This record gives sequence, structure tokens and C-alpha cells, in this order.
Amino acid sequence: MMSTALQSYREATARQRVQGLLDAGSFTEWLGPARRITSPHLAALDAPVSFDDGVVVGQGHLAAQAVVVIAQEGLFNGGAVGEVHGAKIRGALLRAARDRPQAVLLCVDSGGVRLHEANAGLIAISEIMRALFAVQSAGIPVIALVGGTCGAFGGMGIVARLCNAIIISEEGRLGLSGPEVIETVKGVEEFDSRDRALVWRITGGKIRRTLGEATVLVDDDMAAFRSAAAAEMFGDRPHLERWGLSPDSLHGLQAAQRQLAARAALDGSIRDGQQVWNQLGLGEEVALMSPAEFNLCLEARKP
Amino acid sequence: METLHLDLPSLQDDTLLPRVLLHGVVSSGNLEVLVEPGRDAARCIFEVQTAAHGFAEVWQAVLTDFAARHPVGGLSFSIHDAGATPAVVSLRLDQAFQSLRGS
Amino acid sequence: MSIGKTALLDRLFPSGHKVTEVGQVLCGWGETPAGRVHVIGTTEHAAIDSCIALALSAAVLQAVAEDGTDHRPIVFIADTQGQALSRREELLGLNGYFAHLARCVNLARGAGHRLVTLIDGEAVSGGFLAFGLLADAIVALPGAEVRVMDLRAMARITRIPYERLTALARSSPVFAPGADNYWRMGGIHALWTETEDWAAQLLALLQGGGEDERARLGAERGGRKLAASVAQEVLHAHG
Amino acid sequence: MNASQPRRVWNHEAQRRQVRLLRGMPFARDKEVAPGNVVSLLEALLEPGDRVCLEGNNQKQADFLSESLAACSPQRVHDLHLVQSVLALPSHMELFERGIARRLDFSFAGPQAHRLARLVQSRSIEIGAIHTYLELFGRYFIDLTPQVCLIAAQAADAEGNLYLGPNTEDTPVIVEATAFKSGIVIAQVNERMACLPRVDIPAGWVDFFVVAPTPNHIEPLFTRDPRHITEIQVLMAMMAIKGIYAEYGVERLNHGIGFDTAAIELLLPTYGESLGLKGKVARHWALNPHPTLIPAIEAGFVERVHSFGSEVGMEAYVAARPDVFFTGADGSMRSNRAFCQTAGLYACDMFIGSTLQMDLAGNSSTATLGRITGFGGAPNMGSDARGRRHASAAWLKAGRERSGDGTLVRGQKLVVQTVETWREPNHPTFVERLDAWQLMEDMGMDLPPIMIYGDDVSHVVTEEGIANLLLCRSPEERAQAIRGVAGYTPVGRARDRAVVENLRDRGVIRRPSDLGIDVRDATRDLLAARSIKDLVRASGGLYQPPKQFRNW
Repeated sequence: MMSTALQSYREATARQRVQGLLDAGSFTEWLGPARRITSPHLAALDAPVSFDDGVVVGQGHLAAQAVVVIAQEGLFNGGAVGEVHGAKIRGALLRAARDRPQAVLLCVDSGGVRLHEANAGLIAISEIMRALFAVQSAGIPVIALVGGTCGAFGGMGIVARLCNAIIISEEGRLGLSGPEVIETVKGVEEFDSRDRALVWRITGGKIRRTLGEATVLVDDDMAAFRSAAAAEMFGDRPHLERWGLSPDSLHGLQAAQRQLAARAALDGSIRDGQQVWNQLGLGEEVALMSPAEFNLCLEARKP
Repeated sequence: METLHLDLPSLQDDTLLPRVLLHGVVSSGNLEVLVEPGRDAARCIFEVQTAAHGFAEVWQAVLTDFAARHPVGGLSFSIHDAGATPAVVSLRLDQAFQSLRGS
Repeated sequence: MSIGKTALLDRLFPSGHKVTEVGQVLCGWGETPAGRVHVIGTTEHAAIDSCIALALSAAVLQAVAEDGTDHRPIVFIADTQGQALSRREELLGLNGYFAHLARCVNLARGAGHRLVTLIDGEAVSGGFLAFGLLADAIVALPGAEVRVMDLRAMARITRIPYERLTALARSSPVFAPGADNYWRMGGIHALWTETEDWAAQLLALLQGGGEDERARLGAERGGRKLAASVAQEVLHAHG
Repeated sequence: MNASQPRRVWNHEAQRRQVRLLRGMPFARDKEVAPGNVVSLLEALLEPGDRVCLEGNNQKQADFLSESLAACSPQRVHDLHLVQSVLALPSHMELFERGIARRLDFSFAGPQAHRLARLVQSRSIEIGAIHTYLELFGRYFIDLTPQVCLIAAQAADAEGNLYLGPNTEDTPVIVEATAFKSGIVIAQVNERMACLPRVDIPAGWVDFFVVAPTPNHIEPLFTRDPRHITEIQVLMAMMAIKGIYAEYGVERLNHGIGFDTAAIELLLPTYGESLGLKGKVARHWALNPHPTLIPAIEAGFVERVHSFGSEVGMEAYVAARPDVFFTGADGSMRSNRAFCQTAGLYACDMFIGSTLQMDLAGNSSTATLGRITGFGGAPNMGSDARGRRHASAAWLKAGRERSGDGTLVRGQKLVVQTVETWREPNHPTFVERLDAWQLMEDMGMDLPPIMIYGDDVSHVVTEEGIANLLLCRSPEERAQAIRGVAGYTPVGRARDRAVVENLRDRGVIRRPSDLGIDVRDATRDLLAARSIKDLVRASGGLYQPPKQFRNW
């Protein structure tokens, strides 16, 4: 059957993402669905459970290099982190710290903590943060891939920003509080969550790339995510060393502190990504630029 | 949640890949199905956990047709359902079966 | 500084302390029998925004930088209603500020600083994740409220009846607010009572390793039975 | 002639009109009324019991005039009889709640369906009838001619000439009926222009206009985000294209508004192309400028489109494709609901759309309990035009199928309903008895609100297959054909399996496999666009989607 379209990363399930990212046939899952380690807390609230509790963890190869891969399923309870889900991620990270693969691929697709087991989820995310530090201390980079339907929010938005690199699609979103939460608490004047263009100008891939949080902006295409991940592993080492991996991390963090302080000192009237782009001399044409055009455009404006 | 258990006659296809397979996702209007080896080569076992109550007869009809449509003897299908329509149930089961064929 | 916080510091550090408050951020030192410790924290249920997060990370980096090779403990005072909810903060990437703060805290741990968190007031979701929850030992003081979300809001969002949630919360520590729930799950190491000698208890906490033992604690206390075993299983799974 | 008899007055209406205009003059400067004077103007002009047409369809709305009318004093303005296409705005309902209006003849009440039903039950409203658009437009010239119409236009010049912009919609037919029967025409416009791009309504037909404080609201009702199209809808679209479009060579058609037909639009340039159908099907359309039609237009499938109204965001694209769309000398689109409905009824060979419920006679309805939604234009498109005389291959083939061996005296329009057998677990599409019957009883209606009559329906497409009702020879056979594609609904499970298998042998029922369709091929990868952004790209950046549809 003819099909001109690319394989969408956004529309793929977590399992399809793992298959699509790794070398064919190389993946081995840990605690797969047949083990039926489902959430007892969802069951206690009579909510549907999933055989893998919404996360796939295991090892495989990317471009013939060993990787540990963690993929959240954004369609199951918004990819939210519960006790089992969180423990699987933590276990996979601890295992990476022990087994020393070439890299960890963390496919984040999550709104944060799963409310049905909120306390377990919150502690789990803190444990994931500490396990992630352990991986990085072992000299292994963690690469976040953000391009699912739920983006990376809440605690998982923090976790994504702990990673050595973030590969994001234009459709990907990265933030802390979801727009709906802000609108509910602070009112529609503060953040109109139904204005999707605005939501993306605040949290979407392009603005996250512009602010330097995401390392690469890619098309919503599996092959693009795969090759960007491979490039992060083999290519340009300096930005892997930018955070945490360098032994000289006090200096690194002091530099990061200055960068973040400079951003926070942006003109207080700035509340829209378009204003950031305007400052860079970019108009509304940004919206329709392809990721490739946009990356070039940003490179050209680098000081 | 409502739980259903069905044990239905079906033909067996020896050429199917003997592996565990998870297909689909538990999200509103959708389901996941876990395919594993069963016990009896002439029967197919279905375990269904569904969020939609009162549809046992519909499940029975959908799964009976599925077991008649494909040679799934010797297999077990475990389903977590979040309110999928019969059309979606049939589609996911057919897709899972096709994956077992390795195509 | 609020009277409550001054009283807390007096009680923790009877031999003396010097802590200043700037914009809901506490920073300074306290004197203990084991020596001087850093005090860094928030007050008045701070909604943590990029400004507060930066002040906290600056204080942690300062502590690491000034101690040289003599890594004195850091006592975090956590009092936060959670992250600031604002469009501008999201645009700035507040999650990145929290991540940076977490990284600074981890740097301090790696450098050899013992990290202790005292929850005095509230500790809520993102604001708690950013620094308090990363310590080596976490203590809830009397009256501390620890939560992700209150049950009414949770009922609204999950569409599970409020009555059902309150009923289940009596037996399960897994979703309902409460420091004791977090204690049972291993997320909080100790609950101090009003009558205890907090200075002495703090002194005891200033010793110890930096391993993350919370999952094991949760299993021991029966509030979180799967976290440790599932992680262990992954660690030892075939393949 | 008997001189003692009084002379009959033959221009009574024109005299009344002059009196009204005199009463209104103090509130206007020439024809322009300040926004703050509109309520006073309406109170001065209107008389109790007047027939008033308040323009609004499912796209543009004379919202400022509607709010102004609702703000009138019920002591001055009351018991109006509204004759209008759509009840969509809260202010429309306030007119009845405040007693300003009492009687209603209309077509469609989508967003206010629930509130309308409550007003009917509390007897706060008298409904004359619920019409199709063409019926209502027809009655404007027969027995429901408005005395005053309140319309929406894009711009006015100093004289009061009006420019309607791409959303011409119902305005010409309303103004025609009102202005030429001594009625009063009042327009709200978005802007004053020194020189209009084109004159759609001449100043001589317009009595007053006001520059509204905010532009009239236009709902992007025909924008379907391809993200929400399911694999099942892709499968059904494949069946429709292969089993109906290709089979009958359907060149002239109308599509419904739903995701089922959006899927078809997006499959034409991929699946349709692979079947070699370009230039053979779906060439001429009566359709709003659906964004999901862009890939088929770009691929050269679609040759011509005439539209009822426009669609927000499609303006620049339409203007850049004048060979396809109807545009004015200024380059912008000219739509017209009355003409396009006529085209859909008489000049198209097929209507295909979805519905909420269907019974065993093939009657379908979008009515649900406690809601009066009305009809809109679907029944005009979704009915066989028995007055039609010109032939086409599709029309003749369908006619032959219906008549069997009999002599062919007329063809038959294809009226296709494409539905999933279940909408959700508690809502089967196929039912023994439509909710419409219950609604009829609850609301004291004369007839059940049936959207498409079963005897007009030629095909039913579901995920289970296509039922060709033209080939059924008895009501019983027809019922079994419907059961045979009704899946696992109670209606479907009550099928007579032997009869259904026989119908399948005769080609009355065709499964995907009978059509040579492999269910595994039905994936979203087949869609020519899977997101709004893909549509923008396909349009070369000309399509500018409203902000609520963007994720960039």
C-alpha cells in the first residue's frame, strides 16, 4: 500500500518507539508484560490497569552500541508515574549505572505524578532523579526524547531537564505545570489553555530549542529521533559534558547559574514565546518553519 | 471493573511464532491484549478485564467470532479494556493475530 | 523573619544561628555541638518560582564553594505550597530551574555535605521535589502538611467520588495528603513530636551515608511494598 | 364602479414601511447608526408580532444585532415571530426567555438544542416548524416573509452598499425576500470602507447599518483535525472509496461534516490515487472549503467546489485557487447557501454523511432525548431529487439497481450513511426504535425529527461492510441488509445469518474482503495529512488555521 508519510513518533506507542529507535531485533525487555506487575493502587480505585504499568524498560542497541531504553506510554493514564512505573524506571537507571551501556535513552511522555498513587509517584520521581545522577556519575549520558502526546511535565519535566541532552519535536512539549492547571488556578487571562498556538509558544519544541533547553529540534518522525539520538551518542561530545559529567562540575553549575539568572532577568513583560523570537529578530514566520529551517535560523543568530 | 473468562474452541496454526506479545494501549475507548501460549491446542482462552459493565454477551459474540475467524487454538489472550467498541476490539485482536504471523 | 521560623531556629540551634530572609528564602548558618551547619530554605509556604529557585541554588553553590575541603552539613528548611503557577515562569522553563537546583543539591552531596531536610509548614509536589525531597534525611515537624494534591481536587480530576477516596485513604497511605503517609512510604525518615529535643535529634541526623534507602524503608514500614522489589527485579532481570 | 365603496389601498405595506423608517430616522445619520443607538432604533422600528429574521447560520452570526435585540425592553418589543436558519447564540434564547419573541420557525439549533427543548416544554416558545434550509428559504417568499431582517456583512461604504466577504452564506436570500416585500433591512458590519472590494448587496436594498464594536463571530465548524481520525474510520473510508466512489464513478458530490468523511477526503490522494481514480471520481463538489480537502485539491483530484459558506483560515488558500473555488473579481470567495443547497439537491450524484442513530428501515436521526437539534441542510443533500431530469452514469446505475429488471424512467441519487456500529459502549448506532419518536411525544411534534428518510438511503457503510439497499427487494430484506452490517449491536446480533449470507452472495452486503480490502492496510499512515500542520504544509502555507487548532 502506498504511503508517503513518515512514521510519526508522536502517534507511536511506547513499544513502537522502542522498536523504531533501536536496531532491529536487539531489544530485550526487563519485567515485560507477561510478568503482570500491574498497579495495585489503580486496581484498588477500580481504574483500568496495564500489564506493563505504562512503561517499557530494557536494553538493546542503537547503531550497534549498547543502550538502556526507558519508554513511557503517554496514552495510559497520561504517562503518569506511579509506584511500579517509577520503580521500573529507577531499576533501569540503576542497572545502567551498574552495566555501563553507551547511553540511556529516556523516552519521556508524561504529565508527571499519577494522582491515584500520588505520594508513591512523588517519592518515585525523587528516586528517579537520584538514580539518574548515579548514571551520570558513572559517566553515562542520559538522552531524553520528547515528542509524545503528553510531553514532559510535572516531575518528569524536571527529570527531562536533568538529562544530558533533550531531543524534541516541534509537537513535543516541555514544562512544569500544565496550562490547564495554571488556567484553573490563575484564570484564563493568565493562560488560555484552549489557545493551542499559545500553549506551544510557551511549552513547545521550538521555544524550548530557542531557549537552549532542547539540544535538537527534529521532525515528528521516528527516523529523525533515532538519528538525532545516535548523533548525541557519537557526535558532538562537548554538550554531553556541559552538565554534570564533567569532574569540574562546580564551575559548570556556576556557569549554568549565570545563564539561568540571565534568562530570569528577561524583560518582565515577556510572557509569550513570540516576544522571545521578536527579540531575536524573528517574526511570525517562525510558526511555519520546518525543524531544519528553524535549527539553521537559530545557528545563524548565535552570538 | 468487570472480569470475564472464556474458553472457546479454535483451530491451531503450528506456524505461528511462539512468543509473548502485547498489542494496543489501555486508554479511553481502547484496550491492550497480551497473547501468550495457552494449555490446550484445540482451545483458546480469553481473560477480559473491562471498564464497561454489562457487556458480557457482546464480548462473547466478538470473541467467538474471532476464535472462529482465525486459528488461535493453543493461545491465551488477556485483555485490559478501557471501553473499546466491538469494532476496536475486533481490530486489535486481528492486528495481534497478524503480528503473531510475523507480518 | 516570621516568629515561627525564628523560634524553630532557636530550638534547633540553641548555641546560636544567623539566618537572613530575603524574599521568602532563608540563608545562613546554625551552631551545633558538631560544628557550624549551613541553613538554606524557604518560608511562608513559598510558591517556588525561578527567582526563589535561583536564590536557593546560589546558596547551595556558595556553601560548596566556601567550604573547600571541610564539607559542613546543609540543613534545608522546606516550607512550600509547590511551584509558582504562571505563564511567564513556564516560558522561562521553571522545570529547568528546579533541575538546576536539584543538580546543585546533588553536587553538594557528592562533595561530601550531609543533607538534612526539615519540613516546617507545607511541602507540596514540585516545590518539594526541587530540593527538600533530595536530602539524605527528611524530617516532618509537627503540623507539617505534605501532599501532591488535596482529595477534593483529586476527586474532581480523577472523577472518583470524594467519599470513596476518603474511605480508602484511611487504610492506604498511597495518595492522601499527610506526613505520616509519607513516613509509611519511606519518603520521610522521621516524624518529630513537639516535646522532643530537636537539637539533639538534628545532631544525630548529621551523621550518616548518602545512599537512597527510601524504597527499602517504604517496604519495611509496609507503606510501599513494591518500589524496592520491582527495582531490584529490574536490576537482576535476565537479559 | 361604485363610488360609495372605499378605494382599496394597494401599497399598505410600503406605507407602513415609510412610517417605520420615519420612526427610525432620529437614531441614524443617513443610514449609519451608532452602536449605542441600535437598541433605541430597534425599539422604535419594531412592532409587536413582527416577523423578524435574525441572520445566523452555523458559521457567521449577526451577534451584535442579536444582543441588541435581546436588550430591548419587552414592554416595547414583544411577541416577535423569528424566522431564521439557526439558533446558536445565548442571546437568541434570551429573546424567548424575556418575552421579546414568542414564535419560531427555524432549521437548526445545535449549541442551544438543550435550552430550546426546555423552553418548548415550559411553553415559553411556540414552534411553527423545523425546516431544512431550502424549505425555510422557500417560505421566506411564500408565507414567512420577514418584516425586518438583521443581517451580518463584512463592510459597508458611506452609501450603505455592503460587501459580504467570503462568508456570503444566507444574506442574499434573506435580503432579497425582505427588501422586495417592503421590509426593513438592518446590517451589522465589521468595518466602514471608503471603497468596497465588491458590492454584494446594493445600498438601495439596505435601510440601516452599524459598525459593530467587535467583528461578527464565525465558528470554524468545518475544520476537522486529522489527528482524531481513527483506523476504523480509515477502513470505512477505504470501503466507501472502493465500493461506492469507484463502483459508481461518482463525479459530483457533497460530503457531511464529520471525521468519517474527512477520512475519505484525506484518502483520495493516497488510496484513491492508488486505485487510479484521479479524474474519474470526486471532481465537482458542493462543499464548504474543508481544510481536509486541501491535499485532494493539490493532488488534482478536485476540480471545482461551490460553497455554502467559507471556513475560517481558508481565505488565502481559496483566493489562491480561483480555478477551483467561486471567487469575486476582488479575488475573495463568494459563497451562497441557497444556491449551494440547490446544487447539492439537484446537481450532485451523491451525498455521504454520518448520523447518530439508524433504524431497520434506514431512517436516521441525530436527535437525542431532551435536545431539539433540527435539520440544517443535510436532508436537502441527503434525499433523492425526484424532480431531477438530467442523467449521469452514477445516477443511472443507481436507478437501474433500484428498478431491477423494470424499465428505467428515472435514475437515483446515491445517499450514503457511513457510521460505526457503536459510538461508544452504551450507544449503539443501530436501534430498533429511534429516540426521535420519544422526542416527538415529549415535545408534542407532528412528526419524528428524522434527518434522512430511509427510503432515500442507498447505502450504509459500517466497519463490518457495505449494505446496498438499492438491491433489496422487500422491507424485510432491507432490514436484514442493515442488520448484516450492524456489527455486534443488539440489532446486528439479531440478524438471520442464513439470509445475511445470501445477501452477501448477491452482493447486497459486501465485507472488506469481498471488496479486496485487507483490514491490515487500514492505518493512519494512509492519510494524506495526519495533523493540521500537514494541511498547512500541503497548502504551501496558505491555510492559516485558527489558534485552537494549532500545536506550534
